[in-house]
Amino acid sequence: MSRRATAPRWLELRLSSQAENVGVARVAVAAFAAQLPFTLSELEEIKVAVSEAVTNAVVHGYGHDHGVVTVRAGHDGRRLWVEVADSGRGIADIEQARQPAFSTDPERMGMGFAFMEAFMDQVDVESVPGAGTTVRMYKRPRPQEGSGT
Amino acid sequence: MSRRATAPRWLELRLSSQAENVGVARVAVAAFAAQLPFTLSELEEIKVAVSEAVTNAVVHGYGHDHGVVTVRAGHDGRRLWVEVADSGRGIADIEQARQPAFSTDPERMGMGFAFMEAFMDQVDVESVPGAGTTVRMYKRPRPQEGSGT
Amino acid sequence: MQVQLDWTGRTLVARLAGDFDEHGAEVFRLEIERAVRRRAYDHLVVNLQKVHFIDSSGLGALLGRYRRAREDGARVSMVSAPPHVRAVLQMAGILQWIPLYDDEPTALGAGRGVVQG
Amino acid sequence: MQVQLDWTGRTLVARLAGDFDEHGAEVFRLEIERAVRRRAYDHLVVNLQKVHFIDSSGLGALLGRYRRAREDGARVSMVSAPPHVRAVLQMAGILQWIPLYDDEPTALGAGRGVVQG
Ligand SMILES: Nc1ncnc2c1ncn2[C@@H]1O[C@H](COP(=O)(O)OP(=O)(O)O)[C@@H](O)[C@H]1O
Ligand SMILES: Nc1ncnc2c1ncn2[C@@H]1O[C@H](COP(=O)(O)OP(=O)(O)O)[C@@H](O)[C@H]1O
Repeated sequence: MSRRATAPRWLELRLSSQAENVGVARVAVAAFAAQLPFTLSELEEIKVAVSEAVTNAVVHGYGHDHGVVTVRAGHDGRRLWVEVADSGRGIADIEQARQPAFSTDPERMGMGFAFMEAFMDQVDVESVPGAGTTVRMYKRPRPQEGSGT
Repeated sequence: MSRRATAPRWLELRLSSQAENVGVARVAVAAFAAQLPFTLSELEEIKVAVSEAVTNAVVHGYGHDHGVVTVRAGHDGRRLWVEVADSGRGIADIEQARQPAFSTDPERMGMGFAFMEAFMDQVDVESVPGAGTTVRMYKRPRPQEGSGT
Repeated sequence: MQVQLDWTGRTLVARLAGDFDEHGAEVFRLEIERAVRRRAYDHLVVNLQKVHFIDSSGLGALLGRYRRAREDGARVSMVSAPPHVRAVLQMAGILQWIPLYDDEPTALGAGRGVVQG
Repeated sequence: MQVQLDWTGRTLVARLAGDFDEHGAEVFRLEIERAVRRRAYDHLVVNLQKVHFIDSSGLGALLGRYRRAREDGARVSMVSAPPHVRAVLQMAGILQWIPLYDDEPTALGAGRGVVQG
Protein backbone atom coordinates (compact mmCIF):
# COMPACT_ATOMS: atom_id res chain seq x y z
CA MET A 1 0.00 0.00 0.00
CA SER A 2 1.11 3.48 -0.79
CA ARG A 3 2.29 5.63 2.11
CA ARG A 4 2.57 8.82 0.08
CA ALA A 5 -0.40 10.59 1.66
CA THR A 6 0.66 14.13 2.64
CA ALA A 7 -0.92 17.38 3.75
CA PRO A 8 -3.25 18.46 0.96
CA ARG A 9 -1.69 20.81 -1.53
CA TRP A 10 -3.68 22.93 -3.86
CA LEU A 11 -3.66 25.88 -6.18
CA GLU A 12 -6.21 28.16 -7.71
CA LEU A 13 -5.45 29.97 -10.93
CA ARG A 14 -7.67 32.71 -12.33
CA LEU A 15 -7.01 33.81 -15.88
CA SER A 16 -8.44 36.34 -18.28
CA SER A 17 -10.23 34.30 -20.95
CA GLN A 18 -7.77 34.58 -23.82
CA ALA A 19 -6.43 31.80 -26.01
CA GLU A 20 -2.90 32.97 -25.16
CA ASN A 21 -3.47 32.07 -21.51
CA VAL A 22 -4.43 28.44 -22.07
CA GLY A 23 -0.75 27.45 -22.10
CA VAL A 24 -0.22 29.10 -18.71
CA ALA A 25 -2.96 26.95 -17.16
CA ARG A 26 -1.48 23.85 -18.78
CA VAL A 27 2.07 24.29 -17.51
CA ALA A 28 0.95 25.41 -14.04
CA VAL A 29 -1.19 22.31 -13.54
CA ALA A 30 1.51 20.05 -15.01
CA ALA A 31 4.14 21.55 -12.67
CA PHE A 32 1.77 21.00 -9.77
CA ALA A 33 0.88 17.46 -10.88
CA ALA A 34 4.60 16.62 -10.99
CA GLN A 35 4.46 16.51 -7.17
CA LEU A 36 2.82 13.10 -7.66
CA PRO A 37 4.75 10.21 -9.26
CA PHE A 38 3.21 10.69 -12.71
CA THR A 39 5.31 9.61 -15.69
CA LEU A 40 6.26 12.21 -18.30
CA SER A 41 3.66 10.79 -20.65
CA GLU A 42 0.96 10.99 -17.97
CA LEU A 43 1.94 14.64 -17.42
CA GLU A 44 1.50 15.19 -21.17
CA GLU A 45 -1.98 13.64 -20.93
CA ILE A 46 -2.88 15.95 -18.06
CA LYS A 47 -1.70 18.90 -20.14
CA VAL A 48 -3.98 17.93 -23.02
CA ALA A 49 -6.99 17.46 -20.72
CA VAL A 50 -6.44 20.84 -19.02
CA SER A 51 -5.91 22.49 -22.38
CA GLU A 52 -9.23 21.13 -23.69
CA ALA A 53 -11.20 22.26 -20.64
CA VAL A 54 -9.67 25.75 -20.50
CA THR A 55 -10.01 26.22 -24.27
CA ASN A 56 -13.70 25.29 -24.01
CA ALA A 57 -14.18 27.92 -21.30
CA VAL A 58 -12.51 30.58 -23.47
CA VAL A 59 -14.06 29.58 -26.81
CA HIS A 60 -17.52 28.26 -25.88
CA GLY A 61 -18.10 29.58 -22.36
CA TYR A 62 -17.19 33.18 -23.16
CA GLY A 63 -17.20 33.04 -26.97
CA HIS A 64 -13.82 34.82 -26.93
CA ASP A 65 -15.37 37.66 -24.88
CA HIS A 66 -13.91 38.96 -21.63
CA GLY A 67 -14.35 36.61 -18.75
CA VAL A 68 -12.50 34.82 -16.00
CA VAL A 69 -11.51 31.16 -16.14
CA THR A 70 -10.78 29.55 -12.79
CA VAL A 71 -8.57 26.48 -12.61
CA ARG A 72 -8.28 24.68 -9.29
CA ALA A 73 -6.11 21.67 -8.62
CA GLY A 74 -5.24 19.67 -5.58
CA HIS A 75 -3.83 16.38 -4.41
CA ASP A 76 -3.39 14.43 -1.21
CA GLY A 77 -0.21 12.69 -2.34
CA ARG A 78 -2.22 9.99 -4.12
CA ARG A 79 -4.75 11.42 -6.53
CA LEU A 80 -4.87 14.62 -8.55
CA TRP A 81 -8.05 16.56 -9.14
CA VAL A 82 -8.39 19.49 -11.51
CA GLU A 83 -11.41 21.74 -11.82
CA VAL A 84 -11.96 24.23 -14.65
CA ALA A 85 -14.82 26.69 -14.20
CA ASP A 86 -16.27 29.54 -16.20
CA SER A 87 -19.30 31.77 -15.70
CA GLY A 88 -20.12 31.78 -19.37
CA ARG A 89 -23.09 30.65 -21.38
CA GLY A 90 -23.29 27.08 -20.08
CA ILE A 91 -24.27 23.85 -21.83
CA ALA A 92 -27.92 22.98 -22.44
CA ASP A 93 -27.48 19.25 -23.16
CA ILE A 94 -24.39 17.90 -21.39
CA GLU A 95 -24.85 14.33 -22.61
CA GLN A 96 -24.91 15.48 -26.23
CA ALA A 97 -21.96 17.82 -25.68
CA ARG A 98 -19.84 14.97 -24.32
CA GLN A 99 -20.38 12.80 -27.40
CA PRO A 100 -17.22 12.41 -29.50
CA ALA A 101 -17.29 14.55 -32.66
CA PHE A 102 -20.20 16.65 -31.40
CA SER A 103 -19.54 20.37 -31.64
CA THR A 104 -21.77 23.42 -31.91
CA ASP A 105 -19.01 25.02 -34.01
CA PRO A 106 -18.60 23.51 -37.49
CA GLU A 107 -14.93 24.53 -37.54
CA ARG A 108 -14.12 22.48 -34.43
CA MET A 109 -13.51 18.77 -34.04
CA GLY A 110 -15.82 18.08 -31.13
CA MET A 111 -13.08 15.98 -29.52
CA GLY A 112 -12.44 18.11 -26.42
CA PHE A 113 -14.51 16.04 -23.99
CA ALA A 114 -13.36 12.81 -25.68
CA PHE A 115 -9.73 13.80 -25.01
CA MET A 116 -10.46 14.73 -21.39
CA GLU A 117 -12.10 11.32 -20.90
CA ALA A 118 -9.33 9.44 -22.69
CA PHE A 119 -6.57 11.10 -20.67
CA MET A 120 -8.09 11.35 -17.18
CA ASP A 121 -9.58 8.63 -14.96
CA GLN A 122 -12.86 10.45 -14.42
CA VAL A 123 -14.52 13.59 -15.80
CA ASP A 124 -17.58 15.23 -14.22
CA VAL A 125 -19.39 18.12 -15.89
CA GLU A 126 -21.81 20.51 -14.24
CA SER A 127 -23.38 23.31 -16.22
CA VAL A 128 -26.20 25.79 -15.92
CA PRO A 129 -27.24 27.53 -19.16
CA GLY A 130 -26.59 31.24 -18.80
CA ALA A 131 -24.58 30.75 -15.61
CA GLY A 132 -21.53 28.70 -16.44
CA THR A 133 -19.76 25.37 -16.59
CA THR A 134 -17.50 23.44 -14.24
CA VAL A 135 -15.49 20.44 -15.37
CA ARG A 136 -13.84 18.32 -12.68
CA MET A 137 -11.26 15.70 -13.59
CA TYR A 138 -9.40 13.10 -11.56
CA LYS A 139 -6.27 11.12 -12.23
CA ARG A 140 -4.04 8.78 -10.24
CA PRO A 141 -0.49 7.87 -11.20
CA ARG A 142 -0.53 4.43 -12.79
CA PRO A 143 1.26 1.98 -10.51
CA GLN A 144 4.82 1.54 -11.74
CA GLU A 145 6.63 -1.76 -12.05
CA GLY A 146 8.07 -2.86 -8.74
CA SER A 147 5.68 -0.75 -6.65
CA GLY A 148 2.72 -2.08 -4.69
CA THR A 149 -0.95 -1.45 -5.47
CA MET B 1 7.88 53.09 -31.29
CA SER B 2 6.49 49.77 -30.25
CA ARG B 3 2.97 48.93 -31.39
CA ARG B 4 2.60 45.82 -29.25
CA ALA B 5 0.01 47.24 -26.86
CA THR B 6 -2.86 44.74 -26.55
CA ALA B 7 -5.86 44.10 -24.35
CA PRO B 8 -4.54 43.62 -20.83
CA ARG B 9 -3.93 40.02 -19.90
CA TRP B 10 -3.60 38.85 -16.37
CA LEU B 11 -3.59 35.89 -14.05
CA GLU B 12 -4.03 35.31 -10.36
CA LEU B 13 -2.56 32.23 -8.74
CA ARG B 14 -3.35 31.22 -5.17
CA LEU B 15 -1.21 28.51 -3.64
CA SER B 16 -1.02 26.70 -0.34
CA SER B 17 2.18 27.94 1.31
CA GLN B 18 4.44 24.95 0.78
CA ALA B 19 8.00 24.94 -0.55
CA GLU B 20 6.91 22.36 -3.14
CA ASN B 21 4.56 24.91 -4.70
CA VAL B 22 7.17 27.60 -5.35
CA GLY B 23 8.09 25.93 -8.64
CA VAL B 24 4.48 26.06 -9.80
CA ALA B 25 4.38 29.84 -9.32
CA ARG B 26 7.68 30.19 -11.14
CA VAL B 27 6.69 28.28 -14.26
CA ALA B 28 3.21 29.80 -14.41
CA VAL B 29 4.56 33.35 -14.36
CA ALA B 30 7.33 32.48 -16.83
CA ALA B 31 4.80 30.92 -19.23
CA PHE B 32 2.67 34.05 -18.90
CA ALA B 33 5.66 36.39 -19.32
CA ALA B 34 6.57 34.56 -22.54
CA GLN B 35 3.64 36.43 -24.14
CA LEU B 36 6.01 39.43 -24.18
CA PRO B 37 9.20 39.36 -26.29
CA PHE B 38 11.48 38.47 -23.36
CA THR B 39 14.64 36.53 -24.18
CA LEU B 40 15.13 33.11 -22.60
CA SER B 41 17.64 34.59 -20.19
CA GLU B 42 15.20 37.34 -19.17
CA LEU B 43 12.59 34.63 -18.53
CA GLU B 44 15.15 32.87 -16.30
CA GLU B 45 15.63 36.14 -14.40
CA ILE B 46 11.88 36.48 -13.91
CA LYS B 47 11.78 32.91 -12.59
CA VAL B 48 14.44 33.68 -9.99
CA ALA B 49 12.70 36.88 -8.86
CA VAL B 50 9.32 35.12 -8.52
CA SER B 51 10.97 32.22 -6.73
CA GLU B 52 12.55 34.59 -4.18
CA ALA B 53 9.33 36.44 -3.46
CA VAL B 54 7.16 33.31 -3.15
CA THR B 55 9.80 31.54 -1.04
CA ASN B 56 9.86 34.54 1.31
CA ALA B 57 6.09 34.36 1.68
CA VAL B 58 6.27 30.63 2.53
CA VAL B 59 9.36 30.76 4.73
CA HIS B 60 9.18 34.19 6.43
CA GLY B 61 5.56 35.25 5.95
CA TYR B 62 4.03 32.02 7.21
CA GLY B 63 7.09 30.43 8.83
CA HIS B 64 6.25 27.19 6.97
CA ASP B 65 2.75 27.23 8.56
CA HIS B 66 -0.46 26.91 6.57
CA GLY B 67 -1.32 29.99 4.61
CA VAL B 68 -2.18 31.22 1.15
CA VAL B 69 0.26 32.90 -1.20
CA THR B 70 -1.29 34.98 -3.96
CA VAL B 71 0.64 35.67 -7.14
CA ARG B 72 -0.81 38.13 -9.62
CA ALA B 73 0.70 39.02 -12.95
CA GLY B 74 -0.35 41.12 -15.86
CA HIS B 75 0.88 42.89 -18.95
CA ASP B 76 -0.36 45.30 -21.57
CA GLY B 77 1.87 43.94 -24.33
CA ARG B 78 4.77 46.15 -23.19
CA ARG B 79 5.54 45.71 -19.53
CA LEU B 80 5.12 42.81 -17.13
CA TRP B 81 4.13 43.28 -13.51
CA VAL B 82 4.13 40.55 -10.89
CA GLU B 83 2.73 40.84 -7.40
CA VAL B 84 3.36 38.31 -4.61
CA ALA B 85 1.25 38.71 -1.48
CA ASP B 86 0.92 36.88 1.82
CA SER B 87 -1.10 37.56 4.94
CA GLY B 88 1.70 36.42 7.19
CA ARG B 89 3.74 38.07 9.88
CA GLY B 90 4.90 41.09 7.88
CA ILE B 91 8.19 43.01 7.95
CA ALA B 92 8.91 45.57 10.68
CA ASP B 93 11.80 47.37 8.97
CA ILE B 94 11.51 47.12 5.19
CA GLU B 95 14.63 49.17 4.47
CA GLN B 96 16.75 46.86 6.61
CA ALA B 97 15.11 43.74 5.13
CA ARG B 98 16.00 44.88 1.60
CA GLN B 99 19.70 45.24 2.41
CA PRO B 100 21.83 42.60 0.67
CA ALA B 101 22.97 39.86 3.07
CA PHE B 102 20.44 40.87 5.73
CA SER B 103 18.38 37.95 7.00
CA THR B 104 16.52 37.27 10.22
CA ASP B 105 17.41 33.59 9.70
CA PRO B 106 21.11 32.79 10.25
CA GLU B 107 20.84 29.81 7.87
CA ARG B 108 19.73 32.01 4.94
CA MET B 109 21.78 34.18 2.61
CA GLY B 110 19.73 37.36 2.85
CA MET B 111 19.99 37.72 -0.94
CA GLY B 112 16.31 37.32 -1.82
CA PHE B 113 15.52 41.01 -2.22
CA ALA B 114 18.92 41.63 -3.82
CA PHE B 115 18.09 39.05 -6.50
CA MET B 116 14.63 40.52 -7.09
CA GLU B 117 16.22 43.94 -7.58
CA ALA B 118 18.99 42.63 -9.80
CA PHE B 119 16.62 40.75 -12.08
CA MET B 120 13.64 43.07 -12.30
CA ASP B 121 13.45 46.74 -13.34
CA GLN B 122 11.64 47.86 -10.21
CA VAL B 123 10.64 46.25 -6.90
CA ASP B 124 8.13 47.80 -4.46
CA VAL B 125 7.49 46.32 -1.02
CA GLU B 126 4.52 47.02 1.21
CA SER B 127 4.21 45.31 4.55
CA VAL B 128 2.19 45.60 7.74
CA PRO B 129 3.56 43.68 10.74
CA GLY B 130 1.04 41.04 11.75
CA ALA B 131 -0.98 41.54 8.56
CA GLY B 132 1.19 40.58 5.63
CA THR B 133 3.53 41.56 2.83
CA THR B 134 3.06 42.46 -0.82
CA VAL B 135 5.97 42.63 -3.25
CA ARG B 136 5.31 44.16 -6.66
CA MET B 137 7.87 43.84 -9.44
CA TYR B 138 8.06 45.26 -12.96
CA LYS B 139 10.06 44.28 -16.00
CA ARG B 140 10.13 45.31 -19.65
CA PRO B 141 11.75 43.26 -22.41
CA ARG B 142 15.11 44.81 -23.24
CA PRO B 143 15.02 46.30 -26.73
CA GLN B 144 16.53 43.81 -29.16
CA GLU B 145 18.94 44.66 -31.94
CA GLY B 146 17.15 45.94 -35.00
CA SER B 147 14.00 46.97 -33.12
CA GLY B 148 12.97 50.52 -32.24
CA THR B 149 12.87 51.97 -28.70
CA MET C 1 3.53 29.12 -32.03
CA GLN C 2 5.80 30.23 -34.88
CA VAL C 3 5.09 29.36 -38.52
CA GLN C 4 7.96 29.50 -40.97
CA LEU C 5 6.90 29.32 -44.64
CA ASP C 6 8.92 28.10 -47.56
CA TRP C 7 7.85 27.75 -51.22
CA THR C 8 9.30 25.18 -53.64
CA GLY C 9 7.42 25.58 -56.90
CA ARG C 10 3.77 25.02 -56.06
CA THR C 11 4.57 23.29 -52.79
CA LEU C 12 4.25 25.27 -49.58
CA VAL C 13 6.21 23.94 -46.60
CA ALA C 14 5.06 25.25 -43.20
CA ARG C 15 7.46 24.56 -40.33
CA LEU C 16 5.70 24.98 -37.01
CA ALA C 17 7.45 25.58 -33.69
CA GLY C 18 5.85 25.81 -30.25
CA ASP C 19 2.43 24.86 -28.92
CA PHE C 20 -0.25 23.94 -31.46
CA ASP C 21 -3.21 24.82 -29.21
CA GLU C 22 -6.11 27.24 -29.75
CA HIS C 23 -3.78 30.23 -29.98
CA GLY C 24 -1.37 28.31 -32.19
CA ALA C 25 -4.31 27.30 -34.38
CA GLU C 26 -5.24 30.98 -34.86
CA VAL C 27 -1.68 31.78 -35.93
CA PHE C 28 -1.58 28.73 -38.23
CA ARG C 29 -4.88 29.59 -39.97
CA LEU C 30 -3.84 33.21 -40.49
CA GLU C 31 -0.35 32.48 -41.83
CA ILE C 32 -1.41 29.76 -44.25
CA GLU C 33 -4.38 31.73 -45.52
CA ARG C 34 -2.19 34.76 -46.15
CA ALA C 35 0.39 32.66 -48.02
CA VAL C 36 -1.98 30.75 -50.31
CA ARG C 37 -3.99 33.87 -51.11
CA ARG C 38 -0.94 35.31 -52.84
CA ARG C 39 0.32 32.24 -54.65
CA ALA C 40 -1.18 29.06 -56.10
CA TYR C 41 -0.31 25.78 -54.37
CA ASP C 42 -1.01 22.13 -55.01
CA HIS C 43 0.67 20.68 -51.92
CA LEU C 44 0.91 21.91 -48.34
CA VAL C 45 3.51 20.15 -46.20
CA VAL C 46 3.16 20.77 -42.47
CA ASN C 47 6.38 20.05 -40.59
CA LEU C 48 5.58 19.25 -36.95
CA GLN C 49 9.12 18.54 -35.75
CA LYS C 50 9.26 21.48 -33.31
CA VAL C 51 5.68 21.21 -32.08
CA HIS C 52 5.94 20.61 -28.33
CA PHE C 53 2.26 20.25 -27.67
CA ILE C 54 -0.92 19.59 -29.65
CA ASP C 55 -4.55 19.34 -28.57
CA SER C 56 -7.90 19.12 -30.36
CA SER C 57 -7.73 22.81 -31.36
CA GLY C 58 -4.49 22.16 -33.24
CA LEU C 59 -5.94 19.02 -34.82
CA GLY C 60 -9.06 20.98 -35.79
CA ALA C 61 -6.93 23.59 -37.57
CA LEU C 62 -5.14 20.83 -39.50
CA LEU C 63 -8.44 19.27 -40.56
CA GLY C 64 -9.87 22.67 -41.48
CA ARG C 65 -6.84 23.30 -43.65
CA TYR C 66 -7.27 19.86 -45.22
CA ARG C 67 -10.89 20.69 -46.19
CA ARG C 68 -9.86 24.02 -47.72
CA ALA C 69 -7.04 22.37 -49.63
CA ARG C 70 -9.44 19.85 -51.14
CA GLU C 71 -11.63 22.73 -52.30
CA ASP C 72 -8.52 24.32 -53.81
CA GLY C 73 -7.60 21.04 -55.54
CA ALA C 74 -4.48 20.70 -53.39
CA ARG C 75 -3.31 18.06 -50.95
CA VAL C 76 -1.90 18.25 -47.43
CA SER C 77 0.85 16.17 -45.82
CA MET C 78 2.37 16.15 -42.36
CA VAL C 79 5.97 15.28 -41.57
CA SER C 80 8.34 14.72 -38.62
CA ALA C 81 5.81 14.45 -35.79
CA PRO C 82 7.53 13.87 -32.42
CA PRO C 83 6.25 10.77 -30.53
CA HIS C 84 3.77 12.57 -28.23
CA VAL C 85 2.31 14.55 -31.16
CA ARG C 86 2.06 11.39 -33.24
CA ALA C 87 0.20 9.67 -30.41
CA VAL C 88 -2.45 12.41 -30.35
CA LEU C 89 -2.76 12.40 -34.18
CA GLN C 90 -3.27 8.66 -34.13
CA MET C 91 -5.78 8.72 -31.31
CA ALA C 92 -7.90 11.27 -33.11
CA GLY C 93 -7.83 9.31 -36.38
CA ILE C 94 -6.34 12.23 -38.33
CA LEU C 95 -4.01 9.95 -40.28
CA GLN C 96 -6.90 8.56 -42.31
CA TRP C 97 -7.29 12.04 -43.82
CA ILE C 98 -3.85 13.58 -43.80
CA PRO C 99 -0.85 11.31 -44.44
CA LEU C 100 2.13 11.56 -42.10
CA TYR C 101 5.61 11.11 -43.57
CA ASP C 102 8.95 10.70 -41.81
CA ASP C 103 10.48 13.85 -43.24
CA GLU C 104 10.14 16.60 -45.84
CA PRO C 105 12.01 14.86 -48.71
CA THR C 106 9.76 11.79 -48.35
CA ALA C 107 6.61 13.94 -48.42
CA LEU C 108 7.87 15.93 -51.40
CA GLY C 109 8.80 12.75 -53.27
CA ALA C 110 5.53 10.97 -52.51
CA GLY C 111 3.02 10.72 -55.34
CA ARG C 112 -0.59 11.73 -55.18
CA GLY C 113 -1.65 8.32 -53.81
CA VAL C 114 -2.49 8.36 -50.13
CA VAL C 115 0.29 6.85 -48.03
CA GLN C 116 -0.39 6.09 -44.38
CA GLY C 117 2.26 7.46 -41.97
CA MET D 1 15.23 17.79 -6.86
CA GLN D 2 16.97 14.41 -6.88
CA VAL D 3 20.27 13.81 -5.11
CA GLN D 4 22.36 10.83 -6.20
CA LEU D 5 25.25 10.01 -3.85
CA ASP D 6 28.47 8.22 -4.68
CA TRP D 7 31.45 7.53 -2.40
CA THR D 8 35.05 7.20 -3.62
CA GLY D 9 37.21 6.65 -0.53
CA ARG D 10 36.59 9.69 1.68
CA THR D 11 35.16 11.75 -1.17
CA LEU D 12 31.39 12.08 -1.44
CA VAL D 13 30.05 13.04 -4.86
CA ALA D 14 26.48 14.41 -4.87
CA ARG D 15 24.87 14.62 -8.30
CA LEU D 16 21.86 16.91 -8.23
CA ALA D 17 19.04 16.90 -10.77
CA GLY D 18 16.09 19.27 -10.93
CA ASP D 19 15.33 22.60 -9.29
CA PHE D 20 17.65 23.75 -6.51
CA ASP D 21 15.10 26.01 -4.80
CA GLU D 22 13.79 26.01 -1.20
CA HIS D 23 12.30 22.54 -1.58
CA GLY D 24 15.43 21.29 -3.36
CA ALA D 25 17.52 22.81 -0.56
CA GLU D 26 15.55 20.81 2.03
CA VAL D 27 16.19 17.60 0.10
CA PHE D 28 19.88 18.48 -0.34
CA ARG D 29 20.44 19.23 3.36
CA LEU D 30 18.71 16.02 4.43
CA GLU D 31 20.49 13.72 1.98
CA ILE D 32 23.97 15.08 2.63
CA GLU D 33 23.51 15.09 6.40
CA ARG D 34 22.32 11.51 6.34
CA ALA D 35 25.30 10.43 4.21
CA VAL D 36 28.06 12.13 6.19
CA ARG D 37 26.60 11.03 9.51
CA ARG D 38 27.33 7.43 8.56
CA ARG D 39 30.74 7.81 7.00
CA ALA D 40 33.72 10.17 7.39
CA TYR D 41 34.45 12.50 4.44
CA ASP D 42 37.14 15.00 3.63
CA HIS D 43 35.76 16.24 0.28
CA LEU D 44 32.22 16.87 -0.91
CA VAL D 45 31.85 17.34 -4.66
CA VAL D 46 28.52 18.80 -5.75
CA ASN D 47 27.76 18.08 -9.40
CA LEU D 48 25.34 20.71 -10.74
CA GLN D 49 25.15 19.47 -14.33
CA LYS D 50 21.45 18.58 -14.18
CA VAL D 51 20.33 21.53 -12.08
CA HIS D 52 17.79 23.41 -14.20
CA PHE D 53 17.18 26.23 -11.76
CA ILE D 54 18.87 27.76 -8.73
CA ASP D 55 17.87 30.66 -6.49
CA SER D 56 19.13 32.09 -3.20
CA SER D 57 17.64 29.17 -1.23
CA GLY D 58 19.79 26.75 -3.22
CA LEU D 59 22.85 28.97 -2.81
CA GLY D 60 22.13 29.21 0.91
CA ALA D 61 22.09 25.43 1.21
CA LEU D 62 25.46 25.24 -0.58
CA LEU D 63 26.98 27.83 1.76
CA GLY D 64 25.47 26.12 4.81
CA ARG D 65 27.05 22.87 3.70
CA TYR D 66 30.37 24.68 3.16
CA ARG D 67 30.30 25.97 6.77
CA ARG D 68 29.55 22.50 8.15
CA ALA D 69 32.28 20.96 6.05
CA ARG D 70 34.81 23.43 7.45
CA GLU D 71 33.77 22.42 10.96
CA ASP D 72 34.23 18.80 9.91
CA GLY D 73 37.69 19.56 8.48
CA ALA D 74 36.49 18.79 4.95
CA ARG D 75 36.27 20.85 1.78
CA VAL D 76 33.54 21.39 -0.78
CA SER D 77 33.79 21.73 -4.55
CA MET D 78 31.22 22.32 -7.27
CA VAL D 79 31.45 20.98 -10.80
CA SER D 80 29.68 21.16 -14.19
CA ALA D 81 27.43 24.17 -13.58
CA PRO D 82 25.30 24.97 -16.66
CA PRO D 83 25.61 28.60 -17.90
CA HIS D 84 22.50 29.99 -16.17
CA VAL D 85 23.45 28.33 -12.86
CA ARG D 86 27.01 29.60 -13.16
CA ALA D 87 25.69 33.13 -13.74
CA VAL D 88 23.73 33.04 -10.47
CA LEU D 89 26.72 31.54 -8.55
CA GLN D 90 28.95 34.29 -9.87
CA MET D 91 26.48 37.06 -9.13
CA ALA D 92 26.14 35.95 -5.53
CA GLY D 93 29.90 35.73 -5.03
CA ILE D 94 29.75 32.05 -4.04
CA LEU D 95 32.88 31.22 -6.01
CA GLN D 96 35.09 33.01 -3.49
CA TRP D 97 34.08 30.35 -0.96
CA ILE D 98 33.41 27.21 -2.96
CA PRO D 99 35.56 26.52 -6.03
CA LEU D 100 33.83 25.53 -9.27
CA TYR D 101 35.56 23.01 -11.53
CA ASP D 102 34.71 21.97 -15.09
CA ASP D 103 34.00 18.34 -14.23
CA GLU D 104 34.32 15.65 -11.59
CA PRO D 105 37.79 14.34 -12.55
CA THR D 106 39.24 17.86 -12.33
CA ALA D 107 37.68 18.41 -8.89
CA LEU D 108 38.89 15.03 -7.67
CA GLY D 109 42.38 15.70 -9.00
CA ALA D 110 42.60 19.22 -7.59
CA GLY D 111 44.79 19.73 -4.50
CA ARG D 112 43.79 21.39 -1.29
CA GLY D 113 44.69 24.88 -2.58
CA VAL D 114 41.70 27.01 -3.51
CA VAL D 115 41.24 27.18 -7.28
CA GLN D 116 38.76 29.67 -8.66
CA GLY D 117 36.29 28.19 -11.16
N1 LIG E 1 -17.25 25.61 -21.08
C1 LIG E 1 -18.24 25.46 -21.99
N2 LIG E 1 -19.23 26.40 -22.08
C2 LIG E 1 -20.21 26.27 -23.00
N3 LIG E 1 -20.29 25.25 -23.87
C3 LIG E 1 -19.35 24.29 -23.83
C4 LIG E 1 -18.28 24.34 -22.90
N4 LIG E 1 -17.50 23.26 -23.08
C5 LIG E 1 -18.06 22.57 -24.07
N5 LIG E 1 -19.18 23.17 -24.55
C6 LIG E 1 -20.10 22.68 -25.61
O1 LIG E 1 -19.82 21.30 -25.82
C7 LIG E 1 -19.47 21.07 -27.17
C8 LIG E 1 -18.49 19.93 -27.28
O2 LIG E 1 -17.26 20.29 -26.66
P1 LIG E 1 -15.91 19.56 -27.07
O3 LIG E 1 -16.10 18.08 -26.98
O4 LIG E 1 -14.81 20.13 -26.24
O5 LIG E 1 -15.70 19.92 -28.60
P2 LIG E 1 -15.31 21.31 -29.33
O6 LIG E 1 -14.64 22.23 -28.35
O7 LIG E 1 -14.39 20.90 -30.42
O8 LIG E 1 -16.58 21.88 -29.85
C9 LIG E 1 -18.98 22.40 -27.68
O9 LIG E 1 -19.09 22.52 -29.08
C10 LIG E 1 -19.84 23.38 -26.92
O10 LIG E 1 -21.09 23.56 -27.56
N1 LIG F 1 7.10 37.87 2.93
C1 LIG F 1 7.81 38.15 4.04
N2 LIG F 1 7.23 38.13 5.26
C2 LIG F 1 7.93 38.40 6.37
N3 LIG F 1 9.25 38.74 6.36
C3 LIG F 1 9.88 38.79 5.18
C4 LIG F 1 9.20 38.49 3.95
N4 LIG F 1 10.09 38.64 2.95
C5 LIG F 1 11.25 39.00 3.51
N5 LIG F 1 11.14 39.10 4.85
C6 LIG F 1 12.20 39.48 5.80
O1 LIG F 1 13.25 40.12 5.08
C7 LIG F 1 14.48 39.45 5.31
C8 LIG F 1 15.35 39.53 4.06
O2 LIG F 1 14.74 38.80 2.99
P1 LIG F 1 15.61 38.25 1.79
O3 LIG F 1 16.46 39.36 1.24
O4 LIG F 1 14.71 37.58 0.84
O5 LIG F 1 16.62 37.21 2.45
P2 LIG F 1 16.36 35.76 3.11
O6 LIG F 1 15.09 35.19 2.57
O7 LIG F 1 17.56 34.97 2.68
O8 LIG F 1 16.30 35.94 4.59
C9 LIG F 1 14.10 38.05 5.71
O9 LIG F 1 15.12 37.43 6.47
C10 LIG F 1 12.83 38.29 6.51
O10 LIG F 1 13.11 38.69 7.84
